[in-house]
Amino acid sequence: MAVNKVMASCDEAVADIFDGATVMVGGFGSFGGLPVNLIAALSRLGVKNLTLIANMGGVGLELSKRIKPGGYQDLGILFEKGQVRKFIGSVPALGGMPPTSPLERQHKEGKVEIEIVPQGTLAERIRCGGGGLGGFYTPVGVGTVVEEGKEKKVIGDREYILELPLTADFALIKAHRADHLGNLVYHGTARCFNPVMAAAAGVTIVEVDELVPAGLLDPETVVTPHIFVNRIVEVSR
Amino acid sequence: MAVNKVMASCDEAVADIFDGATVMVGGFGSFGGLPVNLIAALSRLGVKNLTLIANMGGVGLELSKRIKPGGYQDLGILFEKGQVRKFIGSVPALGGMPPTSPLERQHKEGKVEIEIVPQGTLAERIRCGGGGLGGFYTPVGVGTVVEEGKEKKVIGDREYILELPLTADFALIKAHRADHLGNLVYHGTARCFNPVMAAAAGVTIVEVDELVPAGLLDPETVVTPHIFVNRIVEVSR
Amino acid sequence: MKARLDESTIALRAAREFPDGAVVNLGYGMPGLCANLVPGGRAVYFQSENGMLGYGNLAADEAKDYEMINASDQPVVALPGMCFFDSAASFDMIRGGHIDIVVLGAYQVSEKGDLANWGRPGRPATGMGGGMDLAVGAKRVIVTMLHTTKKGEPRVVKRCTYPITARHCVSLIVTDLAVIEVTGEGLVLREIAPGWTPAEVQDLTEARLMPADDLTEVTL
Amino acid sequence: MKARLDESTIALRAAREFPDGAVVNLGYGMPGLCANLVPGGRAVYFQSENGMLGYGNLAADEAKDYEMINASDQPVVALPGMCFFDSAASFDMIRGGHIDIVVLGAYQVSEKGDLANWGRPGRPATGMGGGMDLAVGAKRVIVTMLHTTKKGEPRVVKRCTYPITARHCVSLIVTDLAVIEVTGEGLVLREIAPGWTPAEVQDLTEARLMPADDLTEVTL
Repeated sequence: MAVNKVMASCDEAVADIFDGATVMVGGFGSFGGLPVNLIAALSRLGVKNLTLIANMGGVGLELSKRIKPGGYQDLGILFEKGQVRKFIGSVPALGGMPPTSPLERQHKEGKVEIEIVPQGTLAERIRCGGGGLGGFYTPVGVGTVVEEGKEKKVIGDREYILELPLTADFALIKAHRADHLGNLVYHGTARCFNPVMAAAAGVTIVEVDELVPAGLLDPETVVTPHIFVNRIVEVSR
Repeated sequence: MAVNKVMASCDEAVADIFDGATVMVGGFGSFGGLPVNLIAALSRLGVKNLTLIANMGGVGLELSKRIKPGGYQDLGILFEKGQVRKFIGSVPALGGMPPTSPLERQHKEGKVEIEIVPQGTLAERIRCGGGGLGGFYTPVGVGTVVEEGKEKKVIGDREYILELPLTADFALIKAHRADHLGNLVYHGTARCFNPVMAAAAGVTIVEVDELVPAGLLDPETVVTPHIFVNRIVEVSR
Repeated sequence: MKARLDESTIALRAAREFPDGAVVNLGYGMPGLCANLVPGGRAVYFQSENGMLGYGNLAADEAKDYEMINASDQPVVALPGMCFFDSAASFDMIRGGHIDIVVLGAYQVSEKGDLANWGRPGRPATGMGGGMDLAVGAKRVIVTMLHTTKKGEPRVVKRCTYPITARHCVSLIVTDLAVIEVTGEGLVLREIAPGWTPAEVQDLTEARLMPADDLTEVTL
Repeated sequence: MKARLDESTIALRAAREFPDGAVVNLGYGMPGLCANLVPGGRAVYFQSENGMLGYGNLAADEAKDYEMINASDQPVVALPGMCFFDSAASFDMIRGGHIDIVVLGAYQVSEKGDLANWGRPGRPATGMGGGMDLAVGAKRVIVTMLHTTKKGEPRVVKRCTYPITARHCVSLIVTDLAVIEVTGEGLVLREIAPGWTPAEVQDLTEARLMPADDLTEVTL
């Protein structure tokens, strides 16, 4: 008998995320592909000292209300509540915005540590973690602050730096549809970091627009195979 | 105006493969996913001193006629004609068969050099080549002949060996359908090595069961984006 | 000569090790038979390294589709919820520890759980295929093999003389004579073929076997 | 004050560099405008690092779909033959040299083609996004930016004082005053905004500019 992965609510799905956990959060920016309902549930859960691995640090509810009436439920809300100890990602805060994002403020106050990683290196480090590799050499970051403290090696006639894998206790991701086994398909640019994170976490939790019986997704189109998915919440929109 | 990538025949598509070229060939074994018509065209072309990168070395026409009336058009036919100088792959010859495959005979006679690579490492080295990485550390092969001559490193509490990227002048691959731009979808287990090789060669040549106008493939289902494909031949079956 | 278990029975015994919900990869040859022998009531998801997850039984001859084959080139039956992926993604799955069990054939297994299953002396052109990745990456490695070679030489040995696939990787050995567990203390003889004694099996084994306190006949 | 080119004109000039069949990535901000400004008769395939290839114009407000956005969070229009992929595949494309041209914004470009486009002094929490990967991986890097800061400080400099994105990567700089080519011999002033003289542009430039023999007005 297949395990039941379907959860009744996002709150149920994130209930065992613990103080000090490392959590990957899918998506790209503040929009499509971001598991906003799982993020909101994690905020309600109130756990602290999290290490977050995500592409962007988010804008937060307060600041985003100036842009959109209801505001964004992006990663910013976790910084607003002081739940995060460390952020690993490619855009903690947008340079083009005033330095008022919750992450940037918390960082200034010394409450959040930041590890900045080029976006492609971030994707590859996560893939590396999910794929059991020990690390990889990339030319990206050579001659910049990114190379500081890292091993460098010349291979062929080019200089590379060694980057190490990333894994997490939990991944919160967003997909378009899941079948009951946990196979996932995405929609448009909402794919982004979600598939790589699904494979790199101990427990992967997905929110989907629609849940369908196994066999209703075309096997040729499945992007994330079900073995990477532990919990599914349907959040109709 | 989009470039015309559609070729009239496999012979036309492979015509500029040159003596001494490095050629990746997709597929897995002797069946589905193998670009048999492009292989046959390469055999007819008669170029020599090729370096072949492929999962398996093939059985060849002569030997396979004992299994199937018409025989297989697998990589073996290139070894039968003495066109290959070096083979890089995970299964040059099957240990369970008598030592009579064309590759194994040519190797015994000192005419073909062999580099044996674990299958996952082969896939990853090719992906690495297509993705511009300098190399990666894998735990696979530690404590075996595969580690000989390679750099070893302990990362965390585990031992890894450094593996380097593979690229090629040409890749011959098989897909199910292409659109006129060169976007590809595959069918079943015929996907295998084809998508990774498509990205790692200077010129990628694909044979497909069916060619359709751009826009007729669901954008969510495209596996190989068109920028990796240079030439398309429709081979109806 | 006493009867030994046949290949189907060996595979049937190995398949009993698959827990409900397990993700399992089956190696070349005898292990492939396990696909048809999953104990009733258990959902097992078979992964094949050529890029497929969730296939069913080996296909009957008349239903063969050569774009639906396992890594042993055997056509298999589609099941609801299955999916396909490329070789790089497949080995990320394998290397990344996402496969619960792999069943592999072997030439030799050592008392330390070293596996030799790909190369043979005098055959430098044979390759390991996905065997090394699977032996290193799967959470549990089960070997199915005949207990001795055709010439009667032991395959469960002190040290492998054939080329190594991976060190310290095998958990359980299922042969036509015995079921042997690889432990930190050595090889434990857990089950034995009907009509055989531990001493008779030890005579055909180079490594020392420690009969388990609860040693039984092979149970299916 | 003399007129300078506006952002649309800078983007239009940059888009003239896209040859037929080019694969192009557009960076954050001004470069995004290039999507709507491709010269007629040319097929250009826009890649966006969040995982999309072959999109069309920026979408009109009423057609916005937030699961169809470029890497600047701007909704775009679907085109036949487009496709989607994940972030790892997207950066394989970028790092692997499969992008012909990237157009990036910048804080500073040095006379050696060093690019500084992500960090600002006193803002340690800003990040480079995909900028480093793009600057290293694309075959040709075009920068679009204003020639000077709001305070009138030059952005085309001898050495970057802002954090570096990548060394020796920029091929062409398009500003509101000039089109400058980065060569092994230094910066060549190729085109100049209408009404401006080379000396006037040099005055607003820290690095030395070598006026080309065939220096022209900016041509669109």
